[in-house]
Amino acid sequence: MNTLTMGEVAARTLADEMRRDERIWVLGEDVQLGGIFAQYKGLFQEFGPKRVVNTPIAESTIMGAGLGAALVGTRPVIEMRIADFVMPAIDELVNQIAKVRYMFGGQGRASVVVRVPHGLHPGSAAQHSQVIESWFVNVPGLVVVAPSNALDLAGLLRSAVRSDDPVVFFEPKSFFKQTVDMPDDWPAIPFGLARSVTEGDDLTIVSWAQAVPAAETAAGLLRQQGVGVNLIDLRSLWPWDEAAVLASVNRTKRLLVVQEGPGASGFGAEIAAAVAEMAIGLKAVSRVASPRIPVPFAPELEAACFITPGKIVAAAEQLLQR
Amino acid sequence: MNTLTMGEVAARTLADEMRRDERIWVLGEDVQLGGIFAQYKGLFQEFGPKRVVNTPIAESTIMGAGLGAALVGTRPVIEMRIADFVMPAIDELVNQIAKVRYMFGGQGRASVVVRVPHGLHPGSAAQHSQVIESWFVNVPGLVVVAPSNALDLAGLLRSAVRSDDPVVFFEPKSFFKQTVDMPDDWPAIPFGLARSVTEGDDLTIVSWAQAVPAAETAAGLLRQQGVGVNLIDLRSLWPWDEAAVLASVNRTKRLLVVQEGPGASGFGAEIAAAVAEMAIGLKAVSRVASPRIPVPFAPELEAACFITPGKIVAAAEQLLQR
Amino acid sequence: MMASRGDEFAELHRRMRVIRVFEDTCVAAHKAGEIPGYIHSSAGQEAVPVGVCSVLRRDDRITSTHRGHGHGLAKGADLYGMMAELYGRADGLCGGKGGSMHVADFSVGMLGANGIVAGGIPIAVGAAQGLGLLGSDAVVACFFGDGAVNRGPFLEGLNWAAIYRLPVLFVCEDNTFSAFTHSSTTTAGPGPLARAEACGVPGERVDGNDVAAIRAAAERMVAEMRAGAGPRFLWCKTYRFSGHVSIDPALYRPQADVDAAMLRDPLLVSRQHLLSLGLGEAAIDSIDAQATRAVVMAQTRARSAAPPPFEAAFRDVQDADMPFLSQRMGA
Amino acid sequence: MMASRGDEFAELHRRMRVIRVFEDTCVAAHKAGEIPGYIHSSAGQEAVPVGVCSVLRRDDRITSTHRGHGHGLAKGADLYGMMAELYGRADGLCGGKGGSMHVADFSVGMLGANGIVAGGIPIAVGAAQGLGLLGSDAVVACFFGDGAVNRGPFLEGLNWAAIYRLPVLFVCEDNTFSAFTHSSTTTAGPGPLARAEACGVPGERVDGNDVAAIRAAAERMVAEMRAGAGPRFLWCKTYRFSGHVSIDPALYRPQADVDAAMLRDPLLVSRQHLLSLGLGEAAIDSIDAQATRAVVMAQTRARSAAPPPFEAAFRDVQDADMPFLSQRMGA
Ligand SMILES: Cc1ncc(C[n+]2csc(CCOP(=O)(O)OP(=O)(O)O)c2C)c(N)n1
Ligand SMILES: Cc1ncc(C[n+]2csc(CCOP(=O)(O)OP(=O)(O)O)c2C)c(N)n1
Ligand SMILES: [Mg+2]
Ligand SMILES: [Mg+2]
Repeated sequence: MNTLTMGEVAARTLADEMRRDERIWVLGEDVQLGGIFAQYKGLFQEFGPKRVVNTPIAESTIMGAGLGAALVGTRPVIEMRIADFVMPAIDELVNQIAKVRYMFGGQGRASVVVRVPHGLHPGSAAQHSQVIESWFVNVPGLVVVAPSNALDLAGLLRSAVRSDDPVVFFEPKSFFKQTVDMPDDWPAIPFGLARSVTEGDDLTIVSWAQAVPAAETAAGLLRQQGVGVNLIDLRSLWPWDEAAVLASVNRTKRLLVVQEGPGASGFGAEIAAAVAEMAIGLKAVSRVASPRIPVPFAPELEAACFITPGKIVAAAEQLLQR
Repeated sequence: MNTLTMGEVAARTLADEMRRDERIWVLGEDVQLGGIFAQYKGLFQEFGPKRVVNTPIAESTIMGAGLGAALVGTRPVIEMRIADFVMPAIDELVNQIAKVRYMFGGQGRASVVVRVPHGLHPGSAAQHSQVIESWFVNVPGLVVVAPSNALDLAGLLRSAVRSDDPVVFFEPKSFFKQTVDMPDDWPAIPFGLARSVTEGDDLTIVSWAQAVPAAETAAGLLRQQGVGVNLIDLRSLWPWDEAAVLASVNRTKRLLVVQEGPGASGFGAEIAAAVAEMAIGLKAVSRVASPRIPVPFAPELEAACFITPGKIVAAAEQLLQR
Repeated sequence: MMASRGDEFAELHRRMRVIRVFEDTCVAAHKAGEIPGYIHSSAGQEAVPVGVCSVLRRDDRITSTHRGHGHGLAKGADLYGMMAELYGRADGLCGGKGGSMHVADFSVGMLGANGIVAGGIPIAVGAAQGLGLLGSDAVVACFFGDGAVNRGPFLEGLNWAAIYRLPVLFVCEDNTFSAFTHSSTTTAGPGPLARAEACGVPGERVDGNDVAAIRAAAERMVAEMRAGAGPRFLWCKTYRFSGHVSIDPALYRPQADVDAAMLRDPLLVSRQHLLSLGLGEAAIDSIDAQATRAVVMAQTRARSAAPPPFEAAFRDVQDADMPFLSQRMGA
Repeated sequence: MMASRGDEFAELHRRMRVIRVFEDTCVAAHKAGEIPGYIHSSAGQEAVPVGVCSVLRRDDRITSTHRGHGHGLAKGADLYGMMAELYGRADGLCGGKGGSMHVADFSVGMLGANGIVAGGIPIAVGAAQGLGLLGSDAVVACFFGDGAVNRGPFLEGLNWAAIYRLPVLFVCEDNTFSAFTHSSTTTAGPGPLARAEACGVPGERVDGNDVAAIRAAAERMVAEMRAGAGPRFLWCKTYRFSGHVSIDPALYRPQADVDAAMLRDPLLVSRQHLLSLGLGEAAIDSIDAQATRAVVMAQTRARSAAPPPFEAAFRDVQDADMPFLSQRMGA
C-alpha cells in the first residue's frame, strides 16, 4: 500500500505504460512541468522532450497532430488541460479522429487518448467548469470514459493507452490532489464495466465522475432511513454497462441518474432513456443534474450547480413515493 | 398562394426581416452568391455588400465576429454552410456566445442566429451529413430549433432574428429545393410550440427535422392498420413543447421518438428521458434513430442511416405489443 | 482635456499605480482565501493598457484576456465594481457571476475579460464590423498575449480585419510567458509583428514598459484607423512580474531575467519620466499613495458587500427557456 | 530509376494525363448519375501533385484536401481502387465507405482526402512528428488550397512544424478560388508565402502549371528537409479549370481569365517541354492515349463492380462498442 495523490497515481500509471510501449508519448501545454494537476509529474525527467512534448497554445493542432502521429503508428496521449479547451479542437476530434478508421475503410486507426480533466471546481466560473460528456457519446467512433476515483482512473488509463480505439478520457479534476491508499500494482479495467459501490434492492442510483462521492454519501443517508441503494458507478460512458444497470433496475424498479453538468441532453438522458426502453416493470425514473445555467462565479450561486447528497436524497425520496 | 422552393421561402423571409430592421445582416462563405442552398438568393442584390458579407473560410471567426457585432448592437445572421462546419466554431458558440449574457451579469446580449443546414443528404458521407442538435440543447444560453418544412422554417426564422437570445437554427438541408404552396404572408412561430401533424390515440410519435416526412408516411401506414398516431413535430428543441408531448403521451401511453442522426445521446434521449420521468401510466417508450456509425458513402450502406417509414412502422408495431 | 504634459502623464502614472496595487491586493486576498477562483495578475504590464486606453474615447471598445483587470481599469471601469466582482459580490460589475476571468464593463466599452486564450480576437473584429454598420467611427482595441499568436484566431482575425479594413488596434502584450512556458520555445519565426504584416496589418514594436511610447504609438495609429486606414498592430514587449496565477511561484523564470525586468518596471520608468517633466518626488509619492488608498477603500467595501441572492443564478440565462425543466433536476 | 530526362518527364506527363482524364470522366459520370455525392475536379492543377510526389519515396506521406484524386493518383494510389471508391464499390480504396471526398491509400502513404478545408494540415505535422519519434527519415507533403490559408490551422500547423523542425513540405495549391469566391477578396496581405515565412517556414513561389519547375523546387526542398532543415513551403500558382464541384458552371470566373489559364494548361506546358526534350508529337499522343485507356478500363470495371455488403456499414466503427444498443435503434 502506498499513499498517493490521484495525480501521482495517474503519472505512475502512464509512466508504467510508457516503459512498456515506446510508441506512447504525450503532447500538450506545460506537460513538461508535470501538467496543471501534476498528473504528468516526473514523466519529462524520465522520458525526455521527444516523448513529453510541450506545445504552443493551439488545441486544434494538439488534437490534429495527435491524429497524424497515430496514423503513422505512434500512440499519442493528447492533453487538453480542461474540458472547456477541447472546444477549439472539436473539429479535429469529431470530424477527423472519430471517423478516419471508418471512412478510410479500416486503413488507419486513430489510437489516441484524449485526456480531459472536467467538471465543477470551486470558483472556476462559466468557461472553466464544463461537463460535455454526452457530446462524445453522440459521436460514433469514440470510446468515452469518466472515472470517479484514482483506482478507476488508473485502470481505465491503462486500457485507454492500450486501446486501438480513440478514447476521450474525462478525469475528475477536483480530485487530483486527494490521496488514496493504492495497492502496489493496479490492473487495467476494461471499458464498459461498471462498479457497484453500494448494494441495495430499493433503488438504483447510476452515477459517474465527480458526482459519485455525493451519491455515495446519499446512499449512506438513505440506508439510515432503511432504503437500500444499489449505487452503480458507470466509469465508462460508451460503451456503458447496460447489463449491470438493467439487472439492478429490474430488481429495484426505480432509477435515479445522478450527474454533474446540465441535465438537458446530458449523458444521464441516455441512461434514463435506455432504461425506460428496456427495463421490465420500471416504476419510476428521475435525474439529478446541474440546472441548465452557465456556471456562475460567486460561491453562493455556484452552489446551484454542485451535486450534493441533500439534492440526491430529496430526489430519491420523491422517487420512492411513486 | 405562391409555389416556392424552401430556399426561396427562407430568402424572402429574411429579406422581409432585413427590411424591417436595419441592424440585421448576414455573414458567411459565399452568401453573396445566394448561399449553397440558394437560401440567401437576391439578398446581396437588395442589401449590398455591407449587409450581406462574404467571408474567408474561417468558421471560428465567422462565429466570433458575429458575436462581436452583436455586442455593439447589430443582429448578425451567421451562416455555417452545414452542421459539420460548426465544429471549428464550437468554442466561439459555446464558450462565448452562449455565456456572455450570463457571465457578464446581463450587460450584453449575443443576439445572433446561427444558421446550420444539417442532416443526411445522399452521397455526403461522414463529414457532410452530421446531426449534432443535442450538443447545443446541452448548452445553457442557447435556443435550438430544427424545423422540418418551409412554413415552419420561415415562421421560426422570423422569431429567431427577432429574438434577443442566440438561436442555433438547424435547417433540413435536403428539403431546400422542394417546392411548397405558400400563403402570401407567413407569420412568426414562437419557440417551444410543437405542431400536431396527425391525430390519434394509440401512439405518440415525436419527431423533428428531416425525419418528419418519414414519420408522417409511417403514421399513414399505421392508420391503415387501424393504429391512430398522434405525430408531433417538435420544431423547437429547446425550449421544447413539453405540454403537448406530455398531454399526448398521457393519452396514448406509448411514445416513439424518431430522429435522424445517432440515437446515443441524440436529442431523442432527452425526450424519452423526460417523458419517462413525467408521464403518467406510461406503458412503453422507444427510439428510432440512425445507428451509432459514421455516415458511409455508398448508397447501399448509407441506407443504414436514413430514417424510413418501414423502420418506424416496425418499431411502432413492437411498441404496441408492449 | 488634460492640462499639461506633466498632468497628463501624472494621470497615467496614477492609473498604472491603481492597477499595480489592485493586482497585488487581489493576489494577497486570493492567497488569504478571501477571493475565490484564480487571479491572473498583470503586475509589470500596466503601461500597455494604460497607454493604449489613454487615447481611446469612451465609446471605443476593448476586448481583453484572462489577465484583464488592468484592461478594464484602464478603460475606466469602476474600481469598486471590479473589486466587488472579484469578491463575488452582488455589487460586482457582473453581479458576481463572472469573477476575475470575466470582468466586464460595457458602460465604458470594456467588452469583457475572457477565459479562452485569443478568445477576444474574433469578438474585436466583429465589434469593429458592427460599429461600421451602425455608422459609428468608434474603434476597437484588442488586447492579447504572446501565447495567443500561436492560436488560429490570431491569423483569422487579423486577415479579417485587413480585408474589411476594420478599425482594430491589435495589441500584443508580450510578457514573455505563455502560462508556465517561455514563449520563445513555442513561437517560431520573427515574431508577432511579422505575422501581422503577413496578414496585411501594419504596425510597430514599442517598449511595453514605457507608457509614453505606447501612448504616442497608439495615438498615431488610432488617428489613422479612425481616418479609415484599417487595422494596426502594436507589439509591446514587457515582462510578467508574478506567476501565471496567484499561486504560481514562477520558479521557471531565470532570476537574472526577473531582476532585469524589475529595473524596467513601468512604474519606475514612468516615475523617471515624470521627474524629467518637472514633477517632484513628493508629488509622485502622493499620487501613488492616493492610488493605494483608492484600492484599499474599494477592498474594504467589497469585503463587507453582500453576495448575490441565490435566485440570481437563474437570471440572464435565456428569455426562451424551460425554467421548470431546467431547474427541476438541479433544484 | 528513370532512364533519361525525356523518359522521366514523359512519365510525369502520363501521370498528369491520367489525372486529367480521371477528373473529366468522373465529372461526367457524376452528372450522368453514376457516381453519388460530389466531385471536386482538380483538372488544371495536375502539375502540383505530380511534380511534388515525383520526388517522394513510397514511405513518405501526404495529406490532401476535398480535391484529392490527383494527390492520391500522383502518390501511387491504385487507379481502379480510386475509381471504384468514387463509384461506392466494395473494391474501392475505402471499401466504398469514403467516396470522392475521402479517398485514401495508406499503402502508398496517402493519408486521405479531407472534407474539411485545412483539415490535413495538423495531420501532416503530427505525422511528421510521429515519424521522427519512430526514427524514420520519411517526410510529409501537405497539400492545401489557397482558401485554407485563412483558416486557423494554417498558422498553428506552420508554427508547429517550425518549432519542432519537422520535415513537412507545405504545398499551397493556389487555384485562385475558394469555392465560389475569388480568393483575392478574402485573403489580405502579400500572400501565402509571406505568411509561411512569418511563421518561420521558408519557401518559394513556383509556376503551378510547370511540372518541371515544381519537381525541381520540391526535389531541393525535400533533400533539405531530409537532412534535418525543418519545414519548407511551396506556393504553386495555378487555376481551377472547372467549377468548384461538378455541377458548378463557375460563371463567376471572368472569361478572359479562363482563356488565359487554358493557354497555360499544365498538360500543354508539359507537352512543350517534352517536345523540347526531343520527344515527338506521336510519342506524346500515344502516352495520352494510353493514359486515357487506363482510366476507361478502370471505369468500365468499377461500373460493374459489386457494392459493399450491408454489414460493412457496421464494421470498422470501434472495437469497444455496444453493437446491440447502437444498431437497435436504426436496424
Ligand atoms: C484555448 C485556451 N487554451 C489554454 C488555456 C489555458 N491558459 C490560460 S492563460 C494561458 C497562457 C496564455 O499566454 P499569453 O497569451 O501569453 O497570455 P498571458 O498569460 O501571458 O497574459 C493558458 C495556456 C486557455 N485559457 N485557453
Ligand atoms: C471548414 C470548412 N469550411 C467550409 C467548407 C466548404 N468548402 C469546401 S471546399 C471550399 C473551398 C476551398 O478552397 P481552397 O482551399 O482554395 O481549395 P480548392 O477548392 O480551391 O481546391 C469550401 C469553402 C469546408 N469543406 N470546410
Ligand atoms: Mg504571455
Ligand atoms: Mg482554391
